[in-house]
Amino acid sequence: MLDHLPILQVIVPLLAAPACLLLNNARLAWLFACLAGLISLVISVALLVQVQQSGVISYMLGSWEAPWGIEYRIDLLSAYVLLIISSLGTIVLLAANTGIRQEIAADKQSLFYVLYLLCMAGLLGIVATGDIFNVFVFLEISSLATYALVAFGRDRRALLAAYQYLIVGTIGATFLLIGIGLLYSMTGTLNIEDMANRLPVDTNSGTVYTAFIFMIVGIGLKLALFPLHLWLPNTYTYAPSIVTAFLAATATKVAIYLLIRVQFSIFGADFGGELIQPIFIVLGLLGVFVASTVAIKQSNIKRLFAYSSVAQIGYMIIGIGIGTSLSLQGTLLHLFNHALMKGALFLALAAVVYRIGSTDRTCFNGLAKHMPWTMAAIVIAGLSLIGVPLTVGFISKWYLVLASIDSGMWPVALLIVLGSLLAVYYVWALVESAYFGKADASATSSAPIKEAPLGLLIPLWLLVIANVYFGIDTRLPLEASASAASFLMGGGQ
Amino acid sequence: MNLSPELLIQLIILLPLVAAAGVVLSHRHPNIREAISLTIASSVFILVFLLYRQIINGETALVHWISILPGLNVSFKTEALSVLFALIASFLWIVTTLYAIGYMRSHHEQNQTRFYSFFAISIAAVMAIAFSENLFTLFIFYEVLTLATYPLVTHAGTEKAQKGGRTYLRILLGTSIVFFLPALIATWAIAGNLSFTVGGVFADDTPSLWLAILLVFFVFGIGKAAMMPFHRWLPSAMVAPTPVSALLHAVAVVKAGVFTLMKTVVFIFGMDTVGELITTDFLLYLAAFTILASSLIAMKQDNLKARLAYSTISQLAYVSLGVLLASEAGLLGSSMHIAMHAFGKITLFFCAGAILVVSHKTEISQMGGLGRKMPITMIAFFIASLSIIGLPPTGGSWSKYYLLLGSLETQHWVLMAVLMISSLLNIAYLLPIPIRGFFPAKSTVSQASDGSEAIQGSETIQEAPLPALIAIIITTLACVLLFFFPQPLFELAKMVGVAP
Amino acid sequence: MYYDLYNYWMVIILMMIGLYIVIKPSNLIKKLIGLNIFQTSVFIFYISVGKVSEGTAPIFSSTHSVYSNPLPHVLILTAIVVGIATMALALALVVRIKSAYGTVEDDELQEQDH
Amino acid sequence: MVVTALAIVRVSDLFAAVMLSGIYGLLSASFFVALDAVDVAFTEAAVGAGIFPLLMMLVLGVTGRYEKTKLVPIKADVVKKLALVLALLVTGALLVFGTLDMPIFGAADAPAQQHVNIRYIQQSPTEIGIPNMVTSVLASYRGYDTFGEVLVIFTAAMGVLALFSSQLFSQVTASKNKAKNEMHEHNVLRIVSKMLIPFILLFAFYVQFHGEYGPGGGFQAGVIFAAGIILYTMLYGLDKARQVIKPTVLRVLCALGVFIYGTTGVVSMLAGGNFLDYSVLANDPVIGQHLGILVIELGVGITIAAGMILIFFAFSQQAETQLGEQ
Repeated sequence: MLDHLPILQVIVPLLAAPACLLLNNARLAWLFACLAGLISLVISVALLVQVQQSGVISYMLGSWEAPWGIEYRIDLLSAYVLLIISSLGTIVLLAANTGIRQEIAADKQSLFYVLYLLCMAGLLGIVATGDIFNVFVFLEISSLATYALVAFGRDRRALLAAYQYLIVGTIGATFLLIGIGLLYSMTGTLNIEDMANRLPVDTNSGTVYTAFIFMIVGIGLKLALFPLHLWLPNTYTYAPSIVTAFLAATATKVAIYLLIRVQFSIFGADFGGELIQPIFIVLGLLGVFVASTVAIKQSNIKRLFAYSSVAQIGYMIIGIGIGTSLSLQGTLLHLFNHALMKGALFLALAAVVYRIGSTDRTCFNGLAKHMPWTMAAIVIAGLSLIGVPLTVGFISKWYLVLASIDSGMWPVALLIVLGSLLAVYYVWALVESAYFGKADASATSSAPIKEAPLGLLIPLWLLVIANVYFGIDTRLPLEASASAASFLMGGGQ
Repeated sequence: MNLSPELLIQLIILLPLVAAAGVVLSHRHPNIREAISLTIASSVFILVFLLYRQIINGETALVHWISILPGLNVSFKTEALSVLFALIASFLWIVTTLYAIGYMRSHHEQNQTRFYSFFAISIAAVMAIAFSENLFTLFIFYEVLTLATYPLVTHAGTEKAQKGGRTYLRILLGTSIVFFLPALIATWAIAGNLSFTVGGVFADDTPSLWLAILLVFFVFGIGKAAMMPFHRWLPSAMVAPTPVSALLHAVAVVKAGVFTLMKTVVFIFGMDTVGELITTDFLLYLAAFTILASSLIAMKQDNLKARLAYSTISQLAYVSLGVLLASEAGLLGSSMHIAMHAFGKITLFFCAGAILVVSHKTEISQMGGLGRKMPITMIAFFIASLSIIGLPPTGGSWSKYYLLLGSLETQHWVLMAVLMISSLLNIAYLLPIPIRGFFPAKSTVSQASDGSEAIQGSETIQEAPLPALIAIIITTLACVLLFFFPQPLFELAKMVGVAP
Repeated sequence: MYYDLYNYWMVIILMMIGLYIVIKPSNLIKKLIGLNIFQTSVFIFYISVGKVSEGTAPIFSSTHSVYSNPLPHVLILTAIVVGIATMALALALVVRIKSAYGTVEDDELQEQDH
Repeated sequence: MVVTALAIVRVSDLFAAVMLSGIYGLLSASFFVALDAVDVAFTEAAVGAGIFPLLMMLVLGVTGRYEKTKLVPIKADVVKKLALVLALLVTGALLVFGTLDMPIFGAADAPAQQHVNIRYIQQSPTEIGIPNMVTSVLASYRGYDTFGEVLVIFTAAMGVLALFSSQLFSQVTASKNKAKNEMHEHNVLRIVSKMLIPFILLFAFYVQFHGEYGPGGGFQAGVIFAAGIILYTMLYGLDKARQVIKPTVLRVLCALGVFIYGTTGVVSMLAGGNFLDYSVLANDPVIGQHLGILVIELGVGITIAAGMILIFFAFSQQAETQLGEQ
């Protein structure tokens, strides 16, 4: 069975989804989904170990060899991202049973798990596959599931957000499709590796350039690259909190993965270098500053962290833009680290919503007294977001700054650190009101607010501890990201 | 006792954390809680003292904890300056704990458990800073210290405390993120090594312009050294309860700042390098400006703690100046001044706190005639003031002497003049307080008697609670003793920057 | 020779018309129609790539030897299904939006939430 | 086609727009035939000119037929519009630029025709043993994509169910909305359709199993089957249709199709091949391929048909409730 791990990684959650539908009982469906999640987590760990030991794993679906059939291709990068998705997806799933109780009608809950698993499987499929059209198909599976998940939100604006996201997402996917079509017409293949080999060495081909731009823009829409990010705040704000935690921790990460894959694996690290790299850096920096500034002003905390996500995506884009092995490592580290901190933050918000029903800033006044564990989690994850030492956030900032200094881009380095100063502002305003703010008289008159239930707290603290643990013992993400980065830069292993 | 220095270092760092845990666990029993604090504080001091004996005998130690990033380790090492700093901090921790018991109880502060636990964590961070083997480790605990002291600053929870806390955090985190961190990473990128090394880590062919810029970044980045224009956090932090102000903002936090600066100049850049950089002069004059400007501001402050805060800023700049002089005497003076100022300033703060607890007075103009009610406190205040000014028979005179010598050696006449003028200013803003306390001006007396029962009328005013009083006496005695017996500190300070 | 590419250009014009309908603020349903046009034009583009002059439908028979490329056909079959699935979901959203807001006009929806 | 598309831009009667897009679908279908893509044409006809307009109409019934038009164009809008058009022109120009270096339309020596394609054309009849190369590629070489496609429909069906009220599955609803079934009155239509429906269903089965030889296959069959049921629903009303095919059963069927497909993959894995490697299903690889394709096409058909009907049911149910509320 060990040979089949790559495909099992995807089809376990994929086939668990219809099974959940047949169970038709929310609690059973949850248990089953968790089981599927755990299995896929175990598989992804096994895959990472396998790749580290014996190099790229290639799995031919239907036993048709690569360019003819669809290939599953697990290299270091995909194994690393698979691990992020399956672990974060599973941890958030653990919290879902409690987390959705207040937000989703009881008769829809089993459907929720079906869609959740589909979404997760779709994301895993995007990462595992070595075939560019297959990417499109799985992208759509996960996207469709996402739209539906977002629409679960209680606020009617969730519907509008989902619609908006659907339109943008579909345009993005179709752009990707155009890019794929153009590339196919130039190479006659859909396999990523084969395509890279067959791409005309003479990169002056306008078709190839156009394909590149369309793919980048299409993916940019999906990952909320700075000027294309407008769908994200609404989506994150109005989706059920669990869904937000899941999306923030995984979906954008997969889009980043895709961007890296397209840029480095298909077109090669140097393709369009002079043109695209400054654009990435500028867009990334703009994203960091504009989104952070907007975040400071938000009164809805969920929206605040949504904008902060846009800003954090900016950091990852900067790393891609600098385009050295070191900066890419920074991006990959931030991929993992940001998943940890945003997962934790949104889960904490889920806990707040569970008890209070809102994430408005005023609700947080004095909340630390009533929900000490939840708030402590927000503090630690917030520190990580700022990039304080001994948390994961520090590690990725370190690499990004180091990379920009290493490439002689001093201003970029300074701007990166200035960006985290903005994070201090928006995180600390929240911490302050939670610990020192005075609760409204109206809030205190009602029944006292209790700490969130364990069903939410345990997954939440798992993530918080991970935030600190991987900030101190950095070996696992560091090794994986370093070898993945050098692999992408063509240094081999 | 034959404990290995490796074990000692780790115990010194970990014991305060144990204290923090103990404090939290015993939060229902104030007596046990404070007994734990005191016991552990004393044991830490004893351990540091043992370490001192060892380093005098030439024994050093290196402890490696974990490697966070490849080549970047969290590790600790004994070294003269470290021991000096640790010795002062741990000794004053005992005294402060003693003082805090009296102060906090009679002042009926809320959340005392939170207070003692974060206090202990801060001490742990200070110890870790002191023994850091490299700049990376130092940076980590520098940040930890900032965050651990934040709840102490905002302890009161009032609007004012929050605002102070915000400024505190904003400036300290801000400078360290914007200047310190990039400088740190750049150093790593250029030199590939962050270990404190005698003579510096940079290769000889490193462009000196880069180094010059880096030096500016470090000086500004180490916000805890309160160099202008990044000094405002210190007055803001005065909203904290007095023991916090005393230990953290006269000793631990600010001294961690100048300590970091010294470490950086001596062991990252190397003294010789710093002497040659083009920005050094600029920074020297900035320090001189800070000395004068903050002394002048201090004169205008009526709030006693605020005046002391600005005095601290000025005194810190002395240390920075001494370091940047990059001469042996300057360094010696700076090292000594860390110690001397610590004892002097903590005494002043203790007195201020005692006055606050007993008479609820915070403004200097209200303190006329207080000396008759609280003679011991006021005498202590007077002696400590002498030490800050640098007059015999107090320890402060030694450090001032060496600082002057340093500026003389390097022929910085302007700086020398600044030091002299500043001493005069010190006299002008410190001495009037005890003088008024004992010999109230006529107007003050009449005001007081007219206005209310402020001083004369209230029979309740007497000396501070006993534990606090003992603390005050200890530190005052130390100020005097250090004049007559400066040898131990002197020996340590002389070892700083000398290759083992 | 550019004449030989006219087929692609027509497709591009269609694409842009579709995209215009999608992006222009208007009725939510109309946007979906535009999305449909946009996607369909991409399908045509793919199929055009697969066309071989003189070729026939790629079903093996003894009378033909030149076939058009079957691969784009397969891809587009999949894409059509994806498209209709997206449409179904989008329409479901529109129906819900109608019941929640009472309108499906872009600008009116914007007003209601501010 | 361009004319149709432009007409859609202008027209504000959404009903007309839907009809036009139906025509657009038909036109593109005929275009596909001209480009030798018969399978695609078949599907596009069923989807673009069938399912899509049908769903649209249902929705229009709820949301209203006319698009609101602004009487006075606001200046800011004009600027926005111009910017939009400009952006589109740039995008279009980029694409045109992209096509300049593309192989000539219909060229047999284009890279797309050269590389992977050759094996599909030359060897699939012998490797897979069926003449329709599209089916070979679809079901075997790129069978996994098709699995994904089935899942997309499954996901969409689940999404639609998640969005709409779960009334569909409760037995008691039987809403008495009289206006809903105007077609009850058209007796001729009813009788003709009643005669037609069995044929449609029969045709669906034909398409299902004929896919290997001519155009067709599970997807098209599923759509046609669904169309038959939908026709029935339109004639007799949702309540009656729900009695014939229970939504709960549909839900199970929808999942079942996915399972059939997935299980085929797993079974081939257990039999020693890779996922979806049909060759190991029988002693003779070609027979194995045959068998595998047959089974998975069945899975596709079931999921598609069940999914489509489910989506349709959900829409009509929702439409009824919402119209009832209004």
